[in-house]
Amino acid sequence: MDPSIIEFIGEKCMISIIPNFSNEPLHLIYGSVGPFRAGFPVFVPLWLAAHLRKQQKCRIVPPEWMELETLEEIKEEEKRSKYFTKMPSEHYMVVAQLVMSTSPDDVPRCEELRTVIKDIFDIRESKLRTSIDAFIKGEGTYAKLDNLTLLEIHSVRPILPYSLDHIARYQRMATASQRDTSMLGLNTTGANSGTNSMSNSFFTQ
Amino acid sequence: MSESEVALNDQDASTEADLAGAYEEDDDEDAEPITAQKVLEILETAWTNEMCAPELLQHQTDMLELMLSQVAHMEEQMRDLEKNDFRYVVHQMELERIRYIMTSYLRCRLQKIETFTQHILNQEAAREPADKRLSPEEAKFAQEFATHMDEYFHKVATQYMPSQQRGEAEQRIVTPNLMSHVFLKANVAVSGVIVGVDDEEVDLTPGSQHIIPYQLVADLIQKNQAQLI
Amino acid sequence: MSSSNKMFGDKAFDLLKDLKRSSQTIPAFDDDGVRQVLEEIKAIFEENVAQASNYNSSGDRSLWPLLNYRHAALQRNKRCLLAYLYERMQRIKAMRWEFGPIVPDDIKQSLCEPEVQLFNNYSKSLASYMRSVGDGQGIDLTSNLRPPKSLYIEVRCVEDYGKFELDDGEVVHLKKNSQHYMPRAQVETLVRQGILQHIA
Amino acid sequence: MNYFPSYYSIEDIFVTQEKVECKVNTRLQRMGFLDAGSETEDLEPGRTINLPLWYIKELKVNNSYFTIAVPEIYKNVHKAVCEAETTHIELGRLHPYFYEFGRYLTPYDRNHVIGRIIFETLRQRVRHLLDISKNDGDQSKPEQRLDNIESKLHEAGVRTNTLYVNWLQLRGNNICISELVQEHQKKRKRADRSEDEGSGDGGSPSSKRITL
Repeated sequence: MDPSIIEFIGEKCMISIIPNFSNEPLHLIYGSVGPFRAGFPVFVPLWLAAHLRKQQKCRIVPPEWMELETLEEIKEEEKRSKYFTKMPSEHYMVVAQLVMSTSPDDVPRCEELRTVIKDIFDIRESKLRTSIDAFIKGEGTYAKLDNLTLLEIHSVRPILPYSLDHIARYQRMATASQRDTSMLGLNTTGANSGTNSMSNSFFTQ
Repeated sequence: MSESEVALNDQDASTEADLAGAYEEDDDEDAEPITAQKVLEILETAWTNEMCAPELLQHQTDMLELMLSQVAHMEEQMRDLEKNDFRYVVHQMELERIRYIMTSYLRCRLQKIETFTQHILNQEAAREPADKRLSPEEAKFAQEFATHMDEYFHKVATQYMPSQQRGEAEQRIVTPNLMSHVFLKANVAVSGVIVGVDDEEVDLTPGSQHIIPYQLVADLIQKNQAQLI
Repeated sequence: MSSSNKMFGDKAFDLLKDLKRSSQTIPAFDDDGVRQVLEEIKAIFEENVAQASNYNSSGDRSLWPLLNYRHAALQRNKRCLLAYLYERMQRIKAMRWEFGPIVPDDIKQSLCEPEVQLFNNYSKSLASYMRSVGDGQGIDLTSNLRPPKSLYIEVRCVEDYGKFELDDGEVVHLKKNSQHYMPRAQVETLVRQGILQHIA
Repeated sequence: MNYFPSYYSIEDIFVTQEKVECKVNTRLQRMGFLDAGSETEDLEPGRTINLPLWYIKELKVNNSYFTIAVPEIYKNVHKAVCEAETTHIELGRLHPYFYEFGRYLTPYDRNHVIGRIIFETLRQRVRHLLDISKNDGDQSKPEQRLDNIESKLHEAGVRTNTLYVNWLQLRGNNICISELVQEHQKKRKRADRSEDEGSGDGGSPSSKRITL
């Protein structure tokens, strides 16, 4: 899944806006939204908030974690901890990206926030790198990835799972050849793993 | 409120009702009727699972039909609304999102059907009607696709070749790598999941995330105890 | 053994090598190449049959390894040839999704007759599948290819296209370099076909 | 989709086109043509010849016809593997299909080393692949540095990286022209240009196609 799909999924999470118009509640398929009362905050999906903000129909209320002090703390904690710490939102990067690009002036000290969030993302990316290394060295075929958000997981995709697939294939090959030296198949689960021996198979009319 | 606005609003409220009605007879009486929201949720999970799974998963024809009729119903509702009417724009945006999920989901399945055609057809033949992976429409397409491919191969080459050997047909079947590594998220607690080639076991806590060969968790996904991310 | 026994399979492999190296949408169908490979397969097969019958009658096993090798060469030729067709089929299918149901003439010239039929069969089968989805309600899988961002997009016309009618009946004149603010879903195909360019 | 060899995979056909060094053990009647270095009608025992993998892999591992020689490249890498120093080996130069070719030869290796070598080599190099796909500063041509499997993984890494860089910089969510249509248009422009210059056969290589 490339980032635009992860953004599409992340856009579903709710965010508070302050509309400058009023309207009855809307019964969308995924659920109801509103009622909208000018000047009063209301929760809407992020994709709708971004659209309304671009049309200057509302102001976006940044989520409570999107402020400098909280983010600095998260950054320090992330630096300190060997493991991935829990992020304030499952889609913190998508929310940050959308809110700050659609309505920078709704977000106090927006530029500073942008850098802190990017730092947090970079710290976690390099932590992901080193944990991958340990994981591969440990000959594991399984690993826990708690607290990693979707966007971070997909930043090493498909190269990580593809590499693990090949490593596993060659591992199976190495152990299989230790056990028996039967004739070769294309691959153990592949089409003709049972390539029949030559002598009896050819051109039976 | 203008006449059409009234129509739209109480119409909105009724969409839940008639959708439920449409689904009543299939479900037993006590199960509360499925809401449009639930159908969308099921389709979204099926979509992400399908995109991440190496093999074709079970089809969701019923959910798809319900959602398609719900989308058509919504569009019908909005036909007489102004293009820049706030409600028209918001509903239209949501419908675009839902259309994207459905088309992306079906395209992803189609790609697997076109790549593993014979493998899927062979497995389908051995499956009970309830466990079918292909929807009726997909089954027809898969059969046609296999025929067209054979026709092409036959006309250009195989008719001029000596007859097939025993085992040659199997040799040409393209199969998925079921040991492909996938990213998994546990929906519920699952204990005693074999995770290693050496039968090492692990308990999954709800919400936990893992990277693991697909085959070891295929049934968890089918039973919705876990999903692919 | 009349025919000269050379290292079989090279011709079939070259067929595949040329196809893989060509970055074109699809290179011309190699009629001669395919025919030569089929002839080699036929020649190997006929001699193997002759040799096998003399083995059955005389029981002389001395030519067994040669028979073995020749059979492997025959299978190799088959595999290369079928892989050549399989790869071409992938590209022909891709054209349906990229160009739509009509293939540009100059590309069609690269296809042999069975390949034109393959394209048309695939296109028909895909169209009837799309119509049948959802108990006949139908869905167009060739649109909504990317996650939707905004309902309307700013586009510029790359070439004269003439009149284009929107779902609501409104008609837009698409003249070269004219710019429009149009519904994304309805113009997506025109952008992919290179008629419109998505600017904002 | 990840590379997974099947009957139709072109890479697997390329791998099995590779030659394997074999020593002939018994006289093989009328197979002299396989021995480029001699004119004899039969294949004489004791000769060392190169045979295509697509033939070798159809024979039983303990067949009496040939003894398969384990290629040097795997022995050379063995030392580096033990010292976990494989990251900077230019694998593509050793063999374009280092892993897959080695996989096929594994059963023929008496002391069962190749299987382990290719498994360990890839394991050690994946971290390196991840890093270079993020910031590929190393200018030496990739074909030398990486084998076929690795360059596929590297490409996948670079693709993801580009998508992320574009996404973080808010680029790349416009709908764009389909690649095939674009390529076709470029070819068409080249052909028209060679038509205008009246250079007949000049212009694009594919201009032998008559533009009606």
